[in-house]
Amino acid sequence: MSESRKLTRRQVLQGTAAAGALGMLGNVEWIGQAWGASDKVKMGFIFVGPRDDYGYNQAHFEGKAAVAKLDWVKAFDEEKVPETIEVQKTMESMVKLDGAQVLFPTSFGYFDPHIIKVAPLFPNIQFLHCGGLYQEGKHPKNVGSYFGFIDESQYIAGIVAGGMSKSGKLGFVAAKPIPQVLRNINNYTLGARSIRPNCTTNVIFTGDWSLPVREAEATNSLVDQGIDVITCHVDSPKVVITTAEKRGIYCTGYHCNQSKLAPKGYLTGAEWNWAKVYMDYADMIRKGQTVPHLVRGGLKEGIVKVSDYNQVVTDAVRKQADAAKDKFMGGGMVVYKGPIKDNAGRVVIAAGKEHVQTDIWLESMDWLVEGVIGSTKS
Amino acid sequence: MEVGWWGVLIAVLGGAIRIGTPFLFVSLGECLTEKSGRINLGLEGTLVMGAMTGYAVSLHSGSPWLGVLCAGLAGMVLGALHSWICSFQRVNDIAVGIAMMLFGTGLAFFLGKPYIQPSAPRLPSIDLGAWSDIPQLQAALQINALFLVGIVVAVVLGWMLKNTAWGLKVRVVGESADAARALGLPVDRIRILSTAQGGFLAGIGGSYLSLYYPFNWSEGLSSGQGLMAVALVIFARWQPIGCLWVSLLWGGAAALGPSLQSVGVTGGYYIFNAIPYIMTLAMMIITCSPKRTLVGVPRELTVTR
Amino acid sequence: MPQTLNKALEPFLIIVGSLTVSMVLFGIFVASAGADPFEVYQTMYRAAFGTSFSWQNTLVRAAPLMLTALCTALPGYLGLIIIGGEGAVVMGGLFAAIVALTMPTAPPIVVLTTMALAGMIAGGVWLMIGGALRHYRAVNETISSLLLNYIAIALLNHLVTSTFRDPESLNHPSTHHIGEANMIGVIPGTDLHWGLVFGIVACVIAWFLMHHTVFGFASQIAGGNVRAAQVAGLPVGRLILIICCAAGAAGGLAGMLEVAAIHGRANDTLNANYGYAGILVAFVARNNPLAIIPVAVLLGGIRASSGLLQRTHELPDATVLVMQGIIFLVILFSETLYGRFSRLQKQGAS
Amino acid sequence: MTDGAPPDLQALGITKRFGPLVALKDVNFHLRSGQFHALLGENGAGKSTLVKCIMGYYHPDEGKIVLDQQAVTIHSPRDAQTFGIGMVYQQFTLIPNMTVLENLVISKAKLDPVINWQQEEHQLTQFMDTMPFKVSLSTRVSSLAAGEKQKVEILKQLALRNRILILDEPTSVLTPQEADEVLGHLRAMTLAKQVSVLIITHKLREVAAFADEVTVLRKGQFVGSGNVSGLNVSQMAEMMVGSEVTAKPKQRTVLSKKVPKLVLQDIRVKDDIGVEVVRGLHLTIHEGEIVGVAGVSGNGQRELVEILSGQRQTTSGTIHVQDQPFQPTREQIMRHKIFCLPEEPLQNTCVGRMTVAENLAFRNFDREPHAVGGWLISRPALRRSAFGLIERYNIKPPYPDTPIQSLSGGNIQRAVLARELSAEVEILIIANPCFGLDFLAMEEIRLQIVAARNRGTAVLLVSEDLDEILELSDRTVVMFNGQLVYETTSSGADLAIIGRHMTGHTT
Repeated sequence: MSESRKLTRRQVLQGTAAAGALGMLGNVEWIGQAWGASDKVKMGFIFVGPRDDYGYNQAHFEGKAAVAKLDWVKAFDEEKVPETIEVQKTMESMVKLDGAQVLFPTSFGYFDPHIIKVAPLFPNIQFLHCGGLYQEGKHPKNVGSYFGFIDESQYIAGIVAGGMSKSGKLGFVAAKPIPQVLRNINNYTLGARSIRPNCTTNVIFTGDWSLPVREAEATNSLVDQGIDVITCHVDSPKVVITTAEKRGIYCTGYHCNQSKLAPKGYLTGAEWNWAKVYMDYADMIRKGQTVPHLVRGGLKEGIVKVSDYNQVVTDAVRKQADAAKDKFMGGGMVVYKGPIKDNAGRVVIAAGKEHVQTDIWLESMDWLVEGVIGSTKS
Repeated sequence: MEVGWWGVLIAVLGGAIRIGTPFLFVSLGECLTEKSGRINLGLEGTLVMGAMTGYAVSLHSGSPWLGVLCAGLAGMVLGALHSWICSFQRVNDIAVGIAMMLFGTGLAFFLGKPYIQPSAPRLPSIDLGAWSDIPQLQAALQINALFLVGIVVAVVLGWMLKNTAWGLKVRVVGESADAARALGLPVDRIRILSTAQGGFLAGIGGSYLSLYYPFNWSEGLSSGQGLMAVALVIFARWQPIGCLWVSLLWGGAAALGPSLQSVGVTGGYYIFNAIPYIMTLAMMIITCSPKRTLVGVPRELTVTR
Repeated sequence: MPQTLNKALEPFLIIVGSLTVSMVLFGIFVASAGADPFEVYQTMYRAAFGTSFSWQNTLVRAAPLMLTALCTALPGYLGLIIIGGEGAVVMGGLFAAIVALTMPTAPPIVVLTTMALAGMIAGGVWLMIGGALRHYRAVNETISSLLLNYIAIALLNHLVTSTFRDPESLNHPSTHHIGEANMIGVIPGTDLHWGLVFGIVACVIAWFLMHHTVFGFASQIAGGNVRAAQVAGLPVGRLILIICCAAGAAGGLAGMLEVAAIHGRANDTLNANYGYAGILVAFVARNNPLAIIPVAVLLGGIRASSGLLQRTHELPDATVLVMQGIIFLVILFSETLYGRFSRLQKQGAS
Repeated sequence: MTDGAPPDLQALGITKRFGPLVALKDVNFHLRSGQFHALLGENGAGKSTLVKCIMGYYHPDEGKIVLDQQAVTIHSPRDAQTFGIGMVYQQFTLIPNMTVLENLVISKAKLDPVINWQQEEHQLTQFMDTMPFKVSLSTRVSSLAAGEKQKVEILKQLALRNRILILDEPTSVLTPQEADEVLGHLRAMTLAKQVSVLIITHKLREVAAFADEVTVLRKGQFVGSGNVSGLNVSQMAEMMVGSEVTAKPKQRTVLSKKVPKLVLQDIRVKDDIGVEVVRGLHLTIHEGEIVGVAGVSGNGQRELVEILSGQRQTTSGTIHVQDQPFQPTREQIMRHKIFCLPEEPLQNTCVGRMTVAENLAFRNFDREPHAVGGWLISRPALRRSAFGLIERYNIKPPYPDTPIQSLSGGNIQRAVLARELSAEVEILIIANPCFGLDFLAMEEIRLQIVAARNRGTAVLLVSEDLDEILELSDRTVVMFNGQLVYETTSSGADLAIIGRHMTGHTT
């Protein structure tokens, strides 16, 4: 977390208002009884989909559930809030009607323009958005961002997938060709190719975050094309995982641990650990500490995890995966280290050049690494 | 085994069956309903309710087939409710359909919350492709018994409409409520029964989604299959066998997008994925004409209420 | 005199009665789900109308519904059941954003006017397709407008991820931003954007058009009986096209407002189901544009209350869907009651 | 079919009220076994109500139905069938999209759960052999001619082994020859004591030719009955309408010039299922002339009216009005003053849920004073105009603000007539203007039509009532199979020749 901590410290020095934000929480008039009387911090969580989708929203909901167990926290949530003016009203409503002091709008699309618009109206409320979009000076002071480098877990999953694949062909069912997704696809491929250089990843974009039938169809099409390990980046991986299991191929999970859905084929998976992030925030708030504007981290910080390996994963593959994991944990791993070509043959990272995990350049990724079959064009 | 472009064909074939089956059930249900002179636009809600019920029952009882049955029964209740409300004077069946869609999905989402996470037993599949040594083809021909049931229902429904007392009565009611009344047929009761049976089939279609393919209960499970039923029935000319072909066609068209991407045709996937809708609209434009009424349309449907 | 009183009183009694019955049914439903219906209603009231914020929350949700309800209500005058509001919103928003981007230097008022026009034309043309297919090819307008929704959404997604994509819109493919200067502000003294005013004005104009002009009169004839309209020599096809266009224009305006007042860009959030909710509003309002206004506010209130219901009673989001379904069903059912009261009265009198 | 004589049917002291309205008051009626009995009366006299009481549609408030000296209660039409009573309705109750066979099978009281089509067909073929007339079982009803359909309706009742047949104006859609054929067969069957027939009609010619006995109703009351042999036609007419009404002679003016006003050339039209039903029709109508189009319904008359009223497009051919090509747009309709009075006005030219005032304004709502400035509708002006027309044309009830659908058929007809004749008319298209009207209203409307003709209006009159055509028109043409096959002046008309052409027998 060295990089992000540095960033944080700098922000703290500059962002005085942000520092003041939580300090003032105790004596904000309109909260009335909230802080002093009941001694509970009120936290509102907003989810874009159903809170139990076995995927993105559930991962956040589990984080919320962990925080809600704290006796000095009152956590409440609202599900299926679309990324329209409705989320603005939900945020306002949580503040005005429920007296929320901290808001966690968890969907990426909530940030611009919604949080940006609402946050200035409530300078005493802390808005913490999942997505890592905060930019110093540009965005309201009472906004914070957090995100995890789940692509690190995907890299490990890619190693396992590449090692366990017979055909050397991997599949990836993705929602949209956006940087977050592309980064996962690339890391997965790079992970696989790190131990098996001729591995390929065949990718299908379904076009939206939750389209069960099309996800199943995409999985089947990929299996027909001979892939034998599959993963995905959609809101709810359940369909992809169960379809893969039915077709008798391996899969690696995403968002949550789906090993129960595919006891035979679930090799491993990239999981979030939002509980850790939310607990940390809660702790900071309780202690009256300043909440950093940006919290990011990967395996090392415990924000993301890798599911336990399936017993079918061979020792050799485990060893290779664990080696990479150790390297991440030690902070010495750089995935995007030149030379790296994209799948059109263009050199995107020259030899000798390195882009560390927190490099902002990676967040505008619009290319697929060599070995990926697919295109970012729609 | 390398299949390359053949994979597209296989995927379209497999997809026709996999994706087409729920369409087959809802369109058969809608076909029966419309034959009796009603349009039920609420099959979307029925389908979702069936999916939820099927999944829940399968989970609790351990028997997916019991789930299918209960899904059908749930659909039947919704169908009967729709038709009962419509049997009152001046109540518009299309509007009630939209209300039922809202009510059915709302109820399914409400009651279905506890079933999103658990894994219910899945409906078994039948290997029809064992003769082939191409694994992709084997997989494409690995089908669920419900598809076969659907074919049987299509054939039987077609036969029933032509050769049974019940079928004739349904057709009479759909052709002319006045004539039916003159014959002493209980028009409303026949319509309620037909719509309920249609709901039963649609409920089964829903259970196929949740218990077989894509095998999942979630709130995003249906992508308008129930709504499309009405379009498919027009496409099928109100013939149950036509519903079979049309559903397969739709399934195949819906499988085209992902399968093209799998062989590297990556551009325009939003457009490719909209092909079934474009195809249906195009077919309707081609086959309809203002100069004549469609062959096979139950006349009661053309009566404005 | 008693006759006219009856005429005015009947719809009022029926609507109030239907709402009461729906409330009771929904109360039974939530009670069977383990919640106290009285508390639930109290919460809903607080969330929807209890405070000035609640009112704003409600109204902001009601605004687009007024416009999208017109997508169904206006063709309803011609006896067409069009459910393509969603497509009109999407196309309106998309093209409003696109034209705004072609005029980077124009003053905001010009940009906004052009956007509104572009959105209305795009939405209008989109619904007009359904009307034209109905008239010239006898294609069922309900189904064609439904299919057009899916096609519009596909087109939107395709264009915002390809031709018109702002490369900066990294994780949420969108068009470029139309520029902060071009954004529509809020109604002074409130937190509401001007969409509400547009919605109310559009409904009033639509009502005036349909009930007090020659055009509306002609449309009522055509909608009441096409054959009568033909005998009267009315250009039924043209009426269908114009009305569908006007209906689509309302939806397109809703889409334009989403872009100009909220998002600043066109992206997949335009597909926010306002179109489908609008159908409900139109049916409950029995296609009367003036009735749309209170019905949209009521529905906006129900939707606004969803959040607080979830938070206070831990009821799922689908609760309000069930409530909408019940209200809708009961109100449609009540359609059968019209005329019965006056008939009773007449019989009693004589 | 031959098991015993048909039952003897009596209706005694039947009274039926609908709210305040007394539809039948203490009516007696007796249909003896094997009798051909005619029930006469004007519209609204209570004929339909009476048979509906017999059929079990209505339950009489007082009185009873007696079958073979036993009082019975008939609960429903289905129930009536168990007593051997069947009814043939004025509108066909056959399902057009089904075959004759299917239609006959579904009408059976008890259907086998699975229908053995072979057996059914066999049985019905055998049954058909015992009948005096035949219809092909495998034909789709929609492709049958009207006479054939009527035969199927009758066959249907007979196949059900009904021994008492009630027929509601069975010949209204038939040619005189067809009517004679059908009624002749029925007559023969009554003579053979196979069935009893009760026929509702207003065609005295048929009564005189075929019936044994006649019962006359007027205003819901029994007026009298008697053997046909003992009554002449004028006596029956007097019993029907009472003594106070006689048809007023219609004054005709003769115009010296023959100015063609409406010229149709080689008109071709397709119907809803794409079949060409008007095939190359030529017709010219002159100023101050009524041209009557006779023909059995279903020979393209409806479509002919529809193209002139703008409800249907021609596939080829030209229409000229006063030497100019005509399209039925509002602008041209107004310019040429070509107005239209189609049949079934409520379905064809009114909007039922709109008010009387609004319906009366369909021709001129877009003009001053109804449209202020040409675009703003003035409700007060609409009501003012409506009051004028209501008074002049005696429309009842005289409330401009009631929905027009709540008016009676005659008043709707009057309202439409008021609307179409209120302004100057050059060309008037009329179809079955008196269908379902009572005698007085009929006279009134016919007078109006002739008056318009005398003012110089060119009138095209399409009617299924040959008497009406002969009474009103200057020239009669016969339409058969989409073409005009015969033309005659009304004064020289020979009913037999016209009838032959109506059925396509030209030799």
